[in-house]
Amino acid sequence: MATATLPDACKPLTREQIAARLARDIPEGWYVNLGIGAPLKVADYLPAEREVIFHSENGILGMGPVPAPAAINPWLINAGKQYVTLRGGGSYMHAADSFALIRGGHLDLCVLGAFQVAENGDVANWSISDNDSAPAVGGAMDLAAGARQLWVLMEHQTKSGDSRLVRRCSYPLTALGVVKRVYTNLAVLDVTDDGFVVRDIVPGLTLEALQSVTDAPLRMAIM
Amino acid sequence: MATATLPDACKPLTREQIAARLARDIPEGWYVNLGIGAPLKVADYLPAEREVIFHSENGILGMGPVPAPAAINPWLINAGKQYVTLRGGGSYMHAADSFALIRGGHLDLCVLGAFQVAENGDVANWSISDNDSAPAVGGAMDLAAGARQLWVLMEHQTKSGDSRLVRRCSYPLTALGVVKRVYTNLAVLDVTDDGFVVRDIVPGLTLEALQSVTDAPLRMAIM
Amino acid sequence: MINKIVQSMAEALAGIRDGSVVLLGGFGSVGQPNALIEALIEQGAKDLTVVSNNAGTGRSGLARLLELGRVRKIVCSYPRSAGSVVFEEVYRAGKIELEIVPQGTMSERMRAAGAGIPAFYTATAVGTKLATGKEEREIGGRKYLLEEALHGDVALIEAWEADRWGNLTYRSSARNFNPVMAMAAELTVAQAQHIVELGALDPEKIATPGIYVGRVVHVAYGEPAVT
Amino acid sequence: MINKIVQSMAEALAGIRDGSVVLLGGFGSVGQPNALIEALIEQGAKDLTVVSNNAGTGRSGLARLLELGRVRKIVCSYPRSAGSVVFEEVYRAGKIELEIVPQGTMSERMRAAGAGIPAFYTATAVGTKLATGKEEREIGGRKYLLEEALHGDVALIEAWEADRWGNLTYRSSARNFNPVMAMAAELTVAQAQHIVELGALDPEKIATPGIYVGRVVHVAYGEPAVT
Repeated sequence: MATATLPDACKPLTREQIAARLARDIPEGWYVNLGIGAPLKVADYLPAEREVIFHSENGILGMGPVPAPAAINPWLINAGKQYVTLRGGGSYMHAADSFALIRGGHLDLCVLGAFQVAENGDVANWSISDNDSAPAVGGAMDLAAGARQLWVLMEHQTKSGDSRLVRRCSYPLTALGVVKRVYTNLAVLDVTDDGFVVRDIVPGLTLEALQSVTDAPLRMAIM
Repeated sequence: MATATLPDACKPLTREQIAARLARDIPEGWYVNLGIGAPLKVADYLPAEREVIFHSENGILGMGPVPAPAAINPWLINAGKQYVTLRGGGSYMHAADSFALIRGGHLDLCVLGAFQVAENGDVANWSISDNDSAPAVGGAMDLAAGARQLWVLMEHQTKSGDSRLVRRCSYPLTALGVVKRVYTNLAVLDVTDDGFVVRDIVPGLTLEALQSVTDAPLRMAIM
Repeated sequence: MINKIVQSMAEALAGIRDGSVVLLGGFGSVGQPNALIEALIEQGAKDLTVVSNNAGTGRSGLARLLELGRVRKIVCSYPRSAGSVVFEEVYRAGKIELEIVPQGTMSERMRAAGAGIPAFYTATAVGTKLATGKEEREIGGRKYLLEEALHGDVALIEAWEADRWGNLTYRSSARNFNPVMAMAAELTVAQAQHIVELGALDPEKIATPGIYVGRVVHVAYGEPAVT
Repeated sequence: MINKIVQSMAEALAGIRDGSVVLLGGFGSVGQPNALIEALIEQGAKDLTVVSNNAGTGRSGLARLLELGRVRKIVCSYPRSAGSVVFEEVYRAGKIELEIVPQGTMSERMRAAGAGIPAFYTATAVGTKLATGKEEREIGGRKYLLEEALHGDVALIEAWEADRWGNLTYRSSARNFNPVMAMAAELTVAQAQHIVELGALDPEKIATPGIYVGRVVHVAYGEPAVT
């Protein structure tokens, strides 16, 4: 188990900083679904002049930011059950149409949180044990299997210091071989045919130190 | 072949009269699709006080009658490509939604024309020869397989005097075992597990005379 | 004259039998047919199979139905959420059967039921434990699971506007599962915030045509709470 | 700024390659993208597979494309109708391949392509000659055929209103195959009678969300003729 500690000079990103880092990589014009939790923060870090269209699987395309309390529409919530808004040009759809859009490969990107990502692109994000017989899957399996690209946003390690980037997932899988990129508090990594390739790393952290807290083998990207 | 002639006293119904006879049997509240051609006339014979909701497979539910020339909406045609109207309470849908409604068994009734109906409920209405390699099927197979009830409206005999009510269809089939009732210029017949049962017969025609122009064996309904 | 509008909850739910499969609309509390669920509690049908995205929260509505032991089985994508205490109690006690279905597969299985499609293939859940017992098939080089249509005996849904033919509109994200459930059930009962004259709804805007709706009851309950 | 509105037909059809599968919207002449079909004739792509409910009438539009020998195969439900003279000529001469598909199966196969469903079962055409070569399977005591998704490389469709995100509305029965084809194609090009500001379309009324549309071109051609 990779449970080494990080060098003092290294400043891991906050969840907000991970979200901001990921937001930088979303091009204008993409259709994007942001998973419940930390991924939802990504929307806050897109520059206003870059148009990205957000989908929420409960039936919203063109979702806008959280409204001011006085401007709440009580019938308009996102998949995380938070009040949201609709941008001009947005529209509503029923559940089967919403998942047709997901399953049909029309989303450029889905960003999900995860418990584990494996070097073969497998992702586990819905259940932490085979003994948990009533886990909540929601739309995670549909999104993971359906979007053109799946990026995962998560802490690099668990609270107890275990690596979340693994050779093979030990938790129940959400989908097989679908993760294209992982954004953690320590690094940005591509999932390639040869496993994890580090694209970006926080200041003060070496590849060796990153590897020491990561189960799966890492390689540096050739820039 | 049953090509006997009819007794002089017998007055076969006109197409309009067959349509009117069929219209009598449609209860209020039914959702009905009328096939292209003679079946479309059925709508003209429903009393105004009886609400029946017509569907057209090109995406109209709640279709109304042909408009006056000055009131034509050039974007509103039925499956037979005639101008029609939309009743208050009507709505539009796309092709997949329209056929979901058909295929899902939500229509109470579909009325189609046919070349042949067999005593086992098979119907042939789209192609008159296996050698015709480019026949036009349109929505006939979907409607025949999908509606809760299929009634056929047709002449009892071909122009050359052959019976259209047969033991087994010789023309390419549209659907198997789906016809529930047949309205012809000579009679109204139910299709039962025991074959054709005559419910109604035009004045001046005996069962024997009707049988003489019908290939399939007939029985009288016990009233 | 066709008139699907009924005047009482008793009339709205008349005939729902023990053992029915009941589809409950809504995503969280938005688009959730609360008044109909309360009426179902009153109505008394038991041994139900409930299909609902969530498994109820708090102690009222669906949670109350579970607590009363009226639900034999629940089919949902997201049973465990903040406040799903009753579900967790009855589930731990072995008093309820659970079928977890990915949300998109659940939606599509109901759309398939409504559309006369008995089964379809999907890539969702391939290789996961939710694939257990399902037929896997390779089509065009990718693996898929066979999923079957999910029919309801009754759907209880919530709408914004309704007319006497049963045409419905929804408000914002309250659309969610409601139109799909309306298609999938033998009998669909809608509670609507507003009843309008026939012809008042824009024909380009009707989200559920009346052919999918058996009964409408007027329930002007106001704003949904967020749970 | 996202702007899917293009200023010329050349731009609208740029990149359509020989051998493409082209989905053509419309039922008869209503909702038919006439200007885009004329532009496709100009554009020059050949060896096409065309999916269209009808096989063209008269000597212009799709009929002209057939006459010029640019279509290798046509997939349709209703090839032969009043005025389908060119189709009948090229078909009799053995110059075109024909796949007849029941209209509902054709619609659903395209919806399936758009919805990520590689194949589904349907009762339509069971026991008929259109079942030839298809897998038959009994589910719940009834026989069904397996039908595969029908994808397009390009869809050419007609809309009533469009905005710069590619959101579309349709007028009356001109909706027909257009929304389904928009879902099913890699690139969807819409000709729209009216271009409106972003935000001008009622979000409850958008029939095709822009995610399914790649390019929009303004063609205010007026009323469709009935053919």
